[in-house]
Amino acid sequence: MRERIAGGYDNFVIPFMIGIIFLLVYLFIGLIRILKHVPGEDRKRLFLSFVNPKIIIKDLRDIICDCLLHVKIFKRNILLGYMHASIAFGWFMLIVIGHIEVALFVPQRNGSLYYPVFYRFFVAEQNYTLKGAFFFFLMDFFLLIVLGGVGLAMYKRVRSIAMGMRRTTKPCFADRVALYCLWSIFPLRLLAEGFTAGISGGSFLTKPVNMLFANFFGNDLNIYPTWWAYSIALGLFFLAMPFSRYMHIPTEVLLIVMRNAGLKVTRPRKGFAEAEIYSCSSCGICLDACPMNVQKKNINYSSVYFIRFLRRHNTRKINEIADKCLMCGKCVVLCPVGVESCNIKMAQRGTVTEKLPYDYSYLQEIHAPVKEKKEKVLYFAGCMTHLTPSIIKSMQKIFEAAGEDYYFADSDGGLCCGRPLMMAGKKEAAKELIKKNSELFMASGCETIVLSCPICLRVFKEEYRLPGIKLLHHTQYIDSLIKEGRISVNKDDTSFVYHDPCELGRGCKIYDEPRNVVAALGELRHASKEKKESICCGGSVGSLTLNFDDRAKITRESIKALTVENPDKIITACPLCLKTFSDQSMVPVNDIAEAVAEKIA
Amino acid sequence: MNKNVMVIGGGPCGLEASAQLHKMGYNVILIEKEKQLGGHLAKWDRLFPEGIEAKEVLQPLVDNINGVKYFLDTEVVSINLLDKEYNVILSNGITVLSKAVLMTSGFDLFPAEKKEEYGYGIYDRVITNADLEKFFATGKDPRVVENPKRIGFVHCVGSRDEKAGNRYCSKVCCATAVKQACEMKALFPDAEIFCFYMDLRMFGRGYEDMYLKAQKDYGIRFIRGRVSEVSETLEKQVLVKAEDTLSGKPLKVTLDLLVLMAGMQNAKSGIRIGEMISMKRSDDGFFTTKGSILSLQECDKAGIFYAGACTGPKTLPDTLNEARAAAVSIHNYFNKEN
Amino acid sequence: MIYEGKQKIWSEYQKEIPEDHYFYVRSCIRQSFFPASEKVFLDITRNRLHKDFFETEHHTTCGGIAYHSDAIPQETSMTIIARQFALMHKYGYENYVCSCITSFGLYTETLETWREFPELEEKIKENLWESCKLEFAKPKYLAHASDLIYKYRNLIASQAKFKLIEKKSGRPLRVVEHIGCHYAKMFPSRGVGGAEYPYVLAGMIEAWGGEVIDYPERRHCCGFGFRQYLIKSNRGYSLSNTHKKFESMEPFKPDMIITNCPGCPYFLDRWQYVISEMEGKTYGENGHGIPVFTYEEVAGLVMGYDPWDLGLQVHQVGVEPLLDKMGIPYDPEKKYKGINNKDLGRPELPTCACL
Amino acid sequence: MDFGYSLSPSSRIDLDLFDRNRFNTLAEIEPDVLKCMACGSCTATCTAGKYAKNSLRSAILYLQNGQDKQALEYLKPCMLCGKCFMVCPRGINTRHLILSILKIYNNAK
Repeated sequence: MRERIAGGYDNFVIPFMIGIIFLLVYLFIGLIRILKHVPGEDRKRLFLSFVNPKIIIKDLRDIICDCLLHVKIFKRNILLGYMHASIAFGWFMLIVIGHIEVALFVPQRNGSLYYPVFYRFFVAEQNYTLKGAFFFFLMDFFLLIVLGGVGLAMYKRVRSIAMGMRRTTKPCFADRVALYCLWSIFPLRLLAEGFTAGISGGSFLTKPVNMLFANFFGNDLNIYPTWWAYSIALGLFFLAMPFSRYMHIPTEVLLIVMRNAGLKVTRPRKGFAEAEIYSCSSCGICLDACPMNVQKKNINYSSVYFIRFLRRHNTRKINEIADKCLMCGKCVVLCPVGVESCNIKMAQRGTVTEKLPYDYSYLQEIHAPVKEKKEKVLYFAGCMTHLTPSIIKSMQKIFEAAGEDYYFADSDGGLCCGRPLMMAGKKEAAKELIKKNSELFMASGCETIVLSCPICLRVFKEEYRLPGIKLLHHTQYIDSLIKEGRISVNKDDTSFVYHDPCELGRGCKIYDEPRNVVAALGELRHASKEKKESICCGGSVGSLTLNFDDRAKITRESIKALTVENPDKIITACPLCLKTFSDQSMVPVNDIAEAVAEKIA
Repeated sequence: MNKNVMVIGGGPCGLEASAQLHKMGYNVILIEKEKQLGGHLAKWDRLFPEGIEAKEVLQPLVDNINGVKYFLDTEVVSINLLDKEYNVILSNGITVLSKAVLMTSGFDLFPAEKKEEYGYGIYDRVITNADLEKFFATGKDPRVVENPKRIGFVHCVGSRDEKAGNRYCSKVCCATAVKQACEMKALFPDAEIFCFYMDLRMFGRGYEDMYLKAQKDYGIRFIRGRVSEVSETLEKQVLVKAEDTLSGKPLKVTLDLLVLMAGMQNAKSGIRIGEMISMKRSDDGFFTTKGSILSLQECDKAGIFYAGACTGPKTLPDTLNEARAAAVSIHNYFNKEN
Repeated sequence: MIYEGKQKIWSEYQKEIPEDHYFYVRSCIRQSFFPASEKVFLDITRNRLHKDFFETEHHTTCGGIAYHSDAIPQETSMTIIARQFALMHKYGYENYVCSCITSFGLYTETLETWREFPELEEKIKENLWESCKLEFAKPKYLAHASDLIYKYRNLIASQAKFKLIEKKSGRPLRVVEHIGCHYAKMFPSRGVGGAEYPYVLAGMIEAWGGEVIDYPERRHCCGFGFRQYLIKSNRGYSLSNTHKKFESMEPFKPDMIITNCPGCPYFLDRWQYVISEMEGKTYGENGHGIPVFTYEEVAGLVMGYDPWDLGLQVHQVGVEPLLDKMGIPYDPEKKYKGINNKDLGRPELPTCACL
Repeated sequence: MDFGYSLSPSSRIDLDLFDRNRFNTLAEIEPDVLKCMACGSCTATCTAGKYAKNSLRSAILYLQNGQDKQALEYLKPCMLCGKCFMVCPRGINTRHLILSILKIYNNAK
């Protein structure tokens, strides 16, 4: 191997160099900006994570799995996963191997930005070596893989359903520019390397191409235009990247590092949130995930468009989408990048609602009741459960059957848990309620709190500090009662389907206990979408603006998904779901507590 | 024996009953004191809840009485029972011997000037529901200013009011007020419109929808409180006082137009005829029917029948149903006798 | 305003008022605050119009203030009233006329009550005999003194020296008429013109050349309200009531106010001063108040009595601008001079008075 | 001068003071506000209502009566729990309505 071009430079690298330098500067400034807007405490946490081996390993694993191999997408759809992995991993390997080649064969060019990229232009093959052939083979191999990925990507544009996506996003202008550049980069690279393969050498892909071209076009004059074109495609891609969805490629690395360091969204547009926003790849998986998509007009309220408007600073649209979202969290768990769009939306709501007046001075008048007995178990039904008294009655029956010595904390109504306020963006107001409630619970002297409302449970788990108190949803509690043999239920041949309430399933990751309980009552059937893919009932207090009719459509869709296997009964575990379903469903709907209480032996 | 049936009153009720009886083969004689048929319906512009034009309803009713003998501008001079038949002498000199007499004498609107505190006939900007209908039909009423900014509707004027002598609900005024309020809003989109009500009685099919529409689409403001007094300001506007009972506070508002929803009373002309043969009337002034559920069309005097608003406030569909029911009752009466 | 509409109502609320021969009863408040008004009434009726009006020093209060302040029970006030009627009967009169609206209302109320509950009338009859040994009688006709001035309004107009007209321009004066609440609000048929649009004062104003002002709060009480004024902690209510009336009549620019009740001229007059002290606001022209008169005072002015003989110097709001307007001559020197040129003293804070 | 008593402020509702423009702004964002028929369900079920004066029904009424400040007082104790949304017979999106009222009338006098 020797250098073919003296000085190791040619003018055609200029477009590439402009692009890559622009991109690097942009990324550097962006990084500084994000770090500047991250609260000091978080910044400290981030820097500390770089010296924590555990986190470093996690960072590396996540980057390889998520950014290169796209494991999450593989899990969703193999073809889609392969498409992403082949382009990302293949390209990554091309870059890495390019650098290795430079380091091995022309070490004097180490550190040059363009040299590894245009390696084949600058070198000439002198003699065949096994080592050289090996690298040539690797390069051609990965190029083939990438080309395969690009081919799939083009096919996906035409028929997305083949990759398991019913809907895809509408690309914006910068997206289109970057997309077409990306499509053309690797075919152009093949052309360029193919034309040059006679001189620089090549392997199973580039050599045949070279021979084919030599037969058709003859002379080597075609070398220059193709290398120029390749360089221009690369340069344009890098120039368009910051303004396109492909910004997610570099940003995702930062997001992984920051997330693993334990950072949280505090402001909707700046700091950590900015890393989240630019990590969105606009893939559109959230379009299919969003329960609002039952109506075509509401597809525009999906997270991907929310983030797109955030990038464009379109405040009116941002607020409109932020307010509309049901906060069911499905788009978050399915997002291949893991963008916490719900948190960003809550922060966005906060920009409007945090300023609004409130007056909770009455909290001072509320005191923990003086009681002689200190029950170990405290039952907190929650506001909404008071609208479904059958759940309360059933729980009382279950407590009695289990011989539990319990205290019904909000038998006469209690304070709100604060979650609805959090979801409305009023964090400061929520804190007051959280503080008061925590005080009351700590004063009760209980060891376990059993909750009937998943909305409460979630905020209790995430925001309350209740040292020494175990938090259980009543599904978990009943499950443990059955397992411990404290209650027994009569199983019969009734068939059930279980609906995962958003806040209980995706919110608190409780999927199995309710299913155990239902299985103990009868036959558990499946829904077409369940567990983390379960569809919101439509009653969510998460949405601020979704109107009654739109909600009803979601409810019907959710019921449709639940009843695919014709169960006798729909079982849910949230008072809000129960109330929402009951209004619409032809199949009887029960809370898990009701179903258990009915069959208690 | 002749098959004469005397129908007194040529409003929608008398028209429908006459047409039905005529179809059954009776010899119907219909009299009307006014110079035209149609009663109040002829003076109304549009009907709730859909806002159908009154004439669209009236015209078929009038067309249907083809073949019925009717006399306009005619009143009953005397009526008495002669051996199972009523001898009716009319003001046009004709005497009719009729086995059955159907009273479809209908209602009078409560004279709004009797509610002195509302200042009807005294203040320049106070009109009644009937005046407003006339305004809708003709577009002319000097009391309706150009582009009124605020318009009020007072429900229950002369209804549910012991002081006015009428304790009963006139049934149709709530729906009429809501209908008229919407029409005024459509005419004057800049106007704010208030309805002062005690209870909103939206009992009929489509009425509640009309109410919701009035709130949602027309932005009509409903104030739960009865207007207690009305005064005139220097600018000839009317200052209205009421209690907003929902907040328990007295309330005042200055309006450019106040519409009084005059209720129903038994028609004076009907009462006059009733007195000639001592037809019983209840405390509310309307004729007493033989039964309150089973025999609503009959008088306790054999051969006298009732239909429509002379036995209490009724909506137009109710009235037309009664007209048909009365025709059947009369038919049965004839058959039983023969 | 549609005048014909009002006329229609007035025609429905006319009462037959006997021409002559009345037993006259004074008012507690008026004797104290506007003694000249009652004097002028008797002077006009007896000496100018030559009617028979009899009065006796033996009559007492009707008990109205105590009754409305919950100080005495109804039975007590009825017995007092029965005594008054008995006095009338004793002196041979059948027509009873009182100077006070509160009394008029109470007499009407009492007579109606006796009509509804004859057993109560029997009881009062006994009470009267037991306490006074007087024979029970009921008046054939009960009138308020303003009814009579209304009745004689055209007679008075025919003898008028002045009219309710601005002399300079010939413009009719804008007059607010304020009717005492107890005149017709309780029994609309007992008042001339009914309760909604009373005609008793409006008739005088029209007959004497003025223009009646109808303003939104015309029905409102003057603010006395017995318990509202008499208890100091409630007095703000009384004041606020009057304030509301003045705020409402202000845009109509009234030249004067005429009243037919003892409390009304007092409160409409004095509260103007209090409001001007508290809020710095006056409702008449040039920073003055609106002068307030009793109907007798106005009748007296029209007939040419000397303003100071009518007791106008005891008003809080100065009357001089109005006298000037009407062209009535007066001697400013004599304003605060009583009988035999005795000095009456001067108001300490004459904010609304002009001198 | 102190007389020992004073003019009492009028407790009367004066619809002539009603701020129509501001209310229209609200109704544009929240057309639901017009749908309230004052049934009182929201107030009856209110979680905060147990402890403080909190009533969306009253607040809407106060707004319509031109008493904006009082309206806010009836909404400030709200915890946005959403029970009222579940019980409203007219399907009014109560929570957002409350937020919008607070937003639009925040500087009410």
